[in-house]
Amino acid sequence: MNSPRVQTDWASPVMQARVRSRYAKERRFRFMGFAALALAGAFLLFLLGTIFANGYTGFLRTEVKLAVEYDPFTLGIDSSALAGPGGENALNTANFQGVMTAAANARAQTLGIAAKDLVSDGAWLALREAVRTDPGLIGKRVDVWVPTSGDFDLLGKGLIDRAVPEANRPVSDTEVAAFDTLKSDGAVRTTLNTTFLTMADSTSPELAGIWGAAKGSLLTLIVTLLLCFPIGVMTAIYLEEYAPKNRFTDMIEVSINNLAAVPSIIFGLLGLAVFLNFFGMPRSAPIVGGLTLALMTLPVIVIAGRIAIKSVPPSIRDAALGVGASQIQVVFHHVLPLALPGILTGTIIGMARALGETAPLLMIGMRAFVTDVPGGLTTPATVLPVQIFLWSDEVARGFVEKTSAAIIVLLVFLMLMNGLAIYLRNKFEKRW
Amino acid sequence: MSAAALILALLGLAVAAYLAARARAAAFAGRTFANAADRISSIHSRPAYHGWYVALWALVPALILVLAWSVVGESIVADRTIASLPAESQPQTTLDRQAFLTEVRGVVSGQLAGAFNPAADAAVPIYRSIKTQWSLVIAGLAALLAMSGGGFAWLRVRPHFRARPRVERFIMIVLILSSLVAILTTFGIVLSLIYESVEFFRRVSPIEFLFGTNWSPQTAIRADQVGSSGAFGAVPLFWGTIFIGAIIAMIVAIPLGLMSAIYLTQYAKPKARKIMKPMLEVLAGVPTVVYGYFAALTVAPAVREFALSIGISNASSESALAAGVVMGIMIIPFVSSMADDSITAVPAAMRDGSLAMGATTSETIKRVLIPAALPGIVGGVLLAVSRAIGETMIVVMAAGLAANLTANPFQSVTTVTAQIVQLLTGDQEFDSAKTLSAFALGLVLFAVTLCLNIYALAVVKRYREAYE
Amino acid sequence: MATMTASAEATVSSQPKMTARDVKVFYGEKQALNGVSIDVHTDLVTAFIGPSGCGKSTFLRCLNRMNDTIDAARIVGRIELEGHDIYAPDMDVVQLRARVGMVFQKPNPFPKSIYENVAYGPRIHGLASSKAELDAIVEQSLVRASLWNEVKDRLQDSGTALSGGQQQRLCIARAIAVDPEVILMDEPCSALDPIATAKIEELIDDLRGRYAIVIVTHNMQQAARVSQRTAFFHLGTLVEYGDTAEIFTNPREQRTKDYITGRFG
Amino acid sequence: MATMTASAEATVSSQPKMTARDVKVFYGEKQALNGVSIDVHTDLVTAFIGPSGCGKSTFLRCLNRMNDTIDAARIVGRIELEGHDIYAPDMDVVQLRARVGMVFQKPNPFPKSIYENVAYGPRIHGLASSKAELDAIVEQSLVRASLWNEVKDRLQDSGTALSGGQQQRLCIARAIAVDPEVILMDEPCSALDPIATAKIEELIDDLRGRYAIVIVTHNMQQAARVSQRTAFFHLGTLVEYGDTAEIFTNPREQRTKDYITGRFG
Amino acid sequence: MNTTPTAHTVKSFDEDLRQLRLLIGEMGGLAKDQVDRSVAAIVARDAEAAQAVVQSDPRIDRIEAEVEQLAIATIARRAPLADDLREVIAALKISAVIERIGDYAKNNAKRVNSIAQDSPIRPMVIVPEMARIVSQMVDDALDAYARRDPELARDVWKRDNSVDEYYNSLFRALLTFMMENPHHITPSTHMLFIAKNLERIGDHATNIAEVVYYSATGEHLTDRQKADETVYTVSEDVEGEQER
Amino acid sequence: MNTTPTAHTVKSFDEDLRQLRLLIGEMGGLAKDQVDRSVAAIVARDAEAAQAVVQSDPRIDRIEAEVEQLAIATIARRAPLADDLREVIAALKISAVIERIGDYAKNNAKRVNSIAQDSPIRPMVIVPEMARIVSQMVDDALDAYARRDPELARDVWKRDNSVDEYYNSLFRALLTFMMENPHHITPSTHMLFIAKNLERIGDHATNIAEVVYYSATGEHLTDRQKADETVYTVSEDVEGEQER
Repeated sequence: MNSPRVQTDWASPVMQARVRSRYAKERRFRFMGFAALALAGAFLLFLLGTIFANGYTGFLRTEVKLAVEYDPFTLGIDSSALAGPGGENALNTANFQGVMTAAANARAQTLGIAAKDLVSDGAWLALREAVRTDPGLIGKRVDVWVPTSGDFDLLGKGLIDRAVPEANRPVSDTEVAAFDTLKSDGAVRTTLNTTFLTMADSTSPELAGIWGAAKGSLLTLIVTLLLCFPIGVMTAIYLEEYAPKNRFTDMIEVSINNLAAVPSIIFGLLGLAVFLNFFGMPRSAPIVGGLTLALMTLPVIVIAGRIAIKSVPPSIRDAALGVGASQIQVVFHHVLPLALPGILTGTIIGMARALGETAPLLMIGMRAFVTDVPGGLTTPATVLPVQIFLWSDEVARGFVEKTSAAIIVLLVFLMLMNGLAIYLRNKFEKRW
Repeated sequence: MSAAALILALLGLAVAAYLAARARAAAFAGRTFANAADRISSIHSRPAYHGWYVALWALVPALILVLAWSVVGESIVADRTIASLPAESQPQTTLDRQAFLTEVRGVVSGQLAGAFNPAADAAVPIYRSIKTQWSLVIAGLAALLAMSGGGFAWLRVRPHFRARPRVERFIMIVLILSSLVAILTTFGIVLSLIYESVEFFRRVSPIEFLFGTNWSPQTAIRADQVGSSGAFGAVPLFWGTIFIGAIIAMIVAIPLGLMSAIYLTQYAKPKARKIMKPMLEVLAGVPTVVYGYFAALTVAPAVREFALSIGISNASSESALAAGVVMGIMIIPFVSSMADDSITAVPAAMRDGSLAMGATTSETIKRVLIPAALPGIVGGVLLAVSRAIGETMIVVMAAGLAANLTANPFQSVTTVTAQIVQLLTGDQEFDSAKTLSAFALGLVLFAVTLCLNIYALAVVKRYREAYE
Repeated sequence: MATMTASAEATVSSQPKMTARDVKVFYGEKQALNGVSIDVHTDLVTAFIGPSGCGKSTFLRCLNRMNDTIDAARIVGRIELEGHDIYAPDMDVVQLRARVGMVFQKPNPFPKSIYENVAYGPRIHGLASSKAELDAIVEQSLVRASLWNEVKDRLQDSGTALSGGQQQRLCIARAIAVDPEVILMDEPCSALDPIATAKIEELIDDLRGRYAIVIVTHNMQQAARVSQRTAFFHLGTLVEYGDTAEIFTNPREQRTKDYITGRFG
Repeated sequence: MATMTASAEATVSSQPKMTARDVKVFYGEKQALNGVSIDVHTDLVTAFIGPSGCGKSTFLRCLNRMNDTIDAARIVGRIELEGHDIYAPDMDVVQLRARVGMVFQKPNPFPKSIYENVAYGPRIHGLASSKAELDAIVEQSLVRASLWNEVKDRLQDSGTALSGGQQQRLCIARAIAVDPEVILMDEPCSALDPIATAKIEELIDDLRGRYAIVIVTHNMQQAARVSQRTAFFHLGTLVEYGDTAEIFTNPREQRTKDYITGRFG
Repeated sequence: MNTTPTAHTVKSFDEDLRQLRLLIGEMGGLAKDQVDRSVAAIVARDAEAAQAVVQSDPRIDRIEAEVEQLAIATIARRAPLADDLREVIAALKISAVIERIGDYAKNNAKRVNSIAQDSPIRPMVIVPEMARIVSQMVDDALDAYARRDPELARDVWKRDNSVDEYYNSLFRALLTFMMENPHHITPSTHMLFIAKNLERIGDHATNIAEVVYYSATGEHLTDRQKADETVYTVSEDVEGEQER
Repeated sequence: MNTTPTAHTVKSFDEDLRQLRLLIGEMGGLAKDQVDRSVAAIVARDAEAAQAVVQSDPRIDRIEAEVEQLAIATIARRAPLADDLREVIAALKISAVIERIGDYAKNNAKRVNSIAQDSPIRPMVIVPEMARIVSQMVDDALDAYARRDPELARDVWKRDNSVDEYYNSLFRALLTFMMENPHHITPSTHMLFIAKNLERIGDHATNIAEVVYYSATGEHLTDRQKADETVYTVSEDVEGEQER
């Protein structure tokens, strides 16, 4: 053995300096970590802030007060026709557009602008709803609040910069003046945009709604959930509890692990090639979207399920086997109940991912312009994220706020799902 | 009788079979025994298993029959109906035949008041009767199967009969079938991509595709148009993909993600961690389309402004930098959570060991934790790269479509995924090289990510096993 | 040397409860056990000792086929429970494990109530035809496991809320509840402190006579304390098997002697 | 009773290496230690024994401020290393831990080569000015930890590839490499089999005299074997502290006697 | 200190210790009985009774072997510590002492034949009294052991002096007696040995008391006895000086 | 079996055992020395030498206490098993026996005063020879212990008979001598006791041999000795019958 070293002199200046520099490094490193996290947080806040600032106006709309005469002649119906079984049909065939145009023209002329610049193309729908609730309106002349045109809507929300030279902005000086007149008359107001949450897509931003896309998402996710939850859980159970170590099992494992990391667009190509081209399923249908997303979500659920099952300590299995439970009993009496919170958490996260997924659905045509709320699994539909994508491509300035508003809706759903997942995870985290 | 009703009836039958068999088994299980060992050795399975056994025998074969019928039944009925029509009123072409059947079914289901085609109108009663006949036959067969299956099983209910292993074997088969879905999906992907790609490579040489530097997949409007079959050199796409996904995004994501994970796991107090971790999860939960929108709407113009301000005149509004940075931010939580997992997988004992030697926390991290977690972190980064190059929406919305081969981050580049979306949206003709090229691109993308994934997962797995 | 175990000796049933003959175990290519032959008697506690990796746990797990759950394990030789080959095709492994109970190294109660922990075995085997009967089984098992007094007022509490030693006794109660003939214990005290260990040892002593007990331990003192028969394993071989007092005061084999006296080379 | 430790007694340095006076530890509301006073001498191995949760490990971790890593822990009282309060503001925890080394319950070598494991401490503290010097430190530490002969031909192999007992000796070598004055061992053998345990015990005996060694164990026999001083803790209180032979053959306190003779009530 | 300690958690350990104590009790009872019976045979000059004593001795030897085995087994199986360990060691030592007491009794019994053939010898009247004291000492020492009573042990240990005094007076008487008549020499010689044996039995009872005291308290009586040893030595010396 | 066993992994355990053996060796050497010196003093009628022997005895007692403490500490600290345990127990028993040998030597030495005052007695010539044999037995028994040699132990054990024969002849000679002249009675009585003590020392050497044999082999010589015990008893009886 070597001669014993001299005891380290910790108080020597060299050592002291060394320790000081080590502590300085420590502080720097710690700051870097904090800075990274802070940067990520700042970005998130910026992102959410931007979206919200752009989007909250999407839930509002500007309305203008017009004196409308429900002229039975122009409408082509009278109040008696609305009573009885044929009433609905009569209402649908009535010429509310005409009444609206008349009222709008009258007002627009006083302002020196075109009627289409004053009111929205779909403003007549408001009249129809009014008559539906009160058939007695026919033949009367009343003041009605109707949605303004897209440009006036933006003016109403102050989203148009009046300082910009006339040539570079969508509204002319005349229109601005007209709007100001209306405003000083108290004939414009800003209210909650109900159509946004109840209607489907439209070419006019002030009429476009997300309910169609939301229902499309819902239908798609139902298909996805029904398919991938049972299959995913069963696969996870098989792989984790029973699968013997062999080539076949390895193949399944590699498949699943790889599928989880395959770009989502590839699943879109699969859906396109197999479901649409090979099986001839209908384009743009929630069932195809659901199937495609199910294949994409399946590995997520399998992996989450396997992790949850694996985290059940083997000692529990030994214990059950030790008192004479069969392999199946072990799983269904002990492992599965204990793993369920984890599996559910994984499933919710998988579904949240599916809800936010866009690319594969583009491939199978769920970017169709659908103005109707989808009724079933095979009718053409779109989904929220695709709707966002479509609107983001629109040139009309009004769609910017719609896009952001749709994003807010989507994010709210995602937050709810993720929040539920986090809640589940925290509540059931590691009890053994 | 409709399939749904039939299935309901079968389920009812199965429930009855279960209850009956369980009661029968309970009768002999109710005897008293001197001790537990006697009981265990003289009665094999608990009554419920006998019940399940009989119920499954009653249900499953019949159910398979009914399901098979619901798949092929319609076409059988249709064939029969058409065959029984007079020859002259039979539809000739496939298209005719389909229109004909649609009308018939419409009338039968009551959606149509009447058919436009008189022949179809005439076929309606025939269709109805054939369908009823067959449904009855199938219902009868199903009942027979259920009865005989259930009866067979019923006779086997004995104290010593091993019902449990048989029921369990059935469950096992169902489990195995479920796990086949994953393999089928993989095969589906591979086969469909290869099938369409082969079509593509018949038209365009693979060499040109893989090594060509000119990408302009404009298709001919008319088949006889000369010289406008498009150029399919995908190198600019590959470069754009790598430039955005593997370079710019990673420059952003790796340091930020790694340092975030380190701060979270090693420095943050539990309370702070409780707030910060969900924050990263929120970042991870934001859909890519939102990032894309953000990149296009906010970041890209800002980048362009910045580029112009530093004197880069050819800055595009759809720049590689904008897409790359936003993608990097999107990947931060992914890198951070992989790194977090890897670092927490390093046993706490190692950290204690190092601290007990008098190392500072950062020394412990840099010299012990990171080296120990390195395989896991590297695996995580590779997975992140794989994810970045497969990411679609951000690049579709922010990177643009210009297939430039440039290293200037302020210029517009395009990526494989962006091109796939571009090529496959709108009208699709499955015989044009343009459409098919999307599948070739998909194949390349799949192959590359597959290799990355398998390698990364193997690395991560080996790493995990080291600490189990 | 046999004086002190005279009483135990006297009651040895002539018929062993379990017999193992020339049992070999292979894990893939590796041979983990080279032909072990042993008899296990009711009325006696049999201890398996030996260094890590000597095969004692492997052999224990052969006795109730817990090795079945390991794919690569292959077992050769014959193990009989009351004369029946437990590896015969007609032997149902579930029934076997009900008859040959097991207690593990780490206490592993189910994360359920104490009551449910004990009631689980009787439930799956259908040993109780009524709630009252089940209650009786649970009480009796807990009493036998010397746990009743400590838990009788909180049977609905979770089994995992008990202390380590109590958990292990709960696991023993759970094993007892299906009224097994043999109880295998795999280092049941290695995760416990001396106090809990002493209580388990005392319990093992109480249970002797009712069940054939086999205990694996790497604590030689423990084997000396609780067992009447000791088997010393080394490198997969059964080196010596005999009366515990004899093994610990006057072993016949040099390897046994070196091991128990702490001469590990 | 002191005959057999006479040689150890004779060499006790008059000045204790570490002294603890009335040390109390609180975890949040809970008081884990009620006023412990103890001296630790170089040349002596001091063992802490007692049932689970008696505070022995908690106290050990006070001696090198490893409890600092637990946020909720609060320490009252005075602990001195060579007369300096280790909880004083001017005491640098990095240096303290270099002077008071620690070995843990589970062997925890870094996943690096054997060489790097041992070189880690000298590197971070800058104890070697050249590669040759570092090599010398590594060799010397491994020699002292009785591991050199087993690993000298494979210093570049991973430390985690060693057996459990070797890993633990590697951890001891790692602790030795910074030439500490005190080595704390927290149940260093509880994860090891009897053979590895015996080797560690032999090593502890070898190291005695060069380092003040404090060992926590819940194996009473082990305390009896390796230590010259034994402290018995119970419910956070130091019940008895004295000569090991005396404690184990003729304890003064009834609680000590009851515990070591296995009367746990 | 002489209260029964609380039970061990592992009750079979208590069982082992109880067994050990029972064996010692049985052995001590036998030995005391041997002493009593041998003295009775000497007094009654009853060769048959003496023969019975000789034949009983192997039982004591057997029990001693049993105690030793049980003690070793107990150490091996229980690894006893503190007073448990002292108790086991005490049992081991006491059994050896008792065996020796039995030997002395046997040796005395063997001498009955030789004594019986001659006429009774006068100084013998002291023997029963001496025997009574010695026997009582043995009894009390065993009692002290059974009850873990250090005070009784100390008491026994103090009584040794009186035995020595008896022995000295007997020794003097016998020497005188022998000188009176050469025919007295053979029986008197045996009587001398008998007296010496009784004295030794008393010593051994004292030994037991010392062991009991140590086992119960962890402290030695010996230390103080060494201070007292002069007494003992004087007593021996008295015997020697008597001759001068 | 008499090879040195391999070392313990924990070397301080070996150290403890070695220490124990050293103490026994030292104690045995002292005792043998005491025996030799006491006999020499008797032969030389040297009261001062005798006094020196008496004064050395406490050293043996001290070592015995040391052995006991070390044995107890070793059991407490090492929890020895198998032959280690037997060895510690053997040390404990042997030390008690050696202490007794020392006592006998001391007792003999004390008698030198009484003998020296009278004229030399004839039968004493046998004593040195007997002492030589006995001393050799003690020596060999300790040797057997030190070398863990069961064969040597068995050899010692067999030699006991010859000591008995010497004793018997001395006994007869002394009786005759006493009858010759009443003045011979006192020194002869002491001589008788000396002879008896030497005989007892021989017995004790035999005891040591038995213990060594058991410690080394785990088997008892006693069993066979019990068959042989008649020899022993006969020898005692011879002594008695001689008188008849």
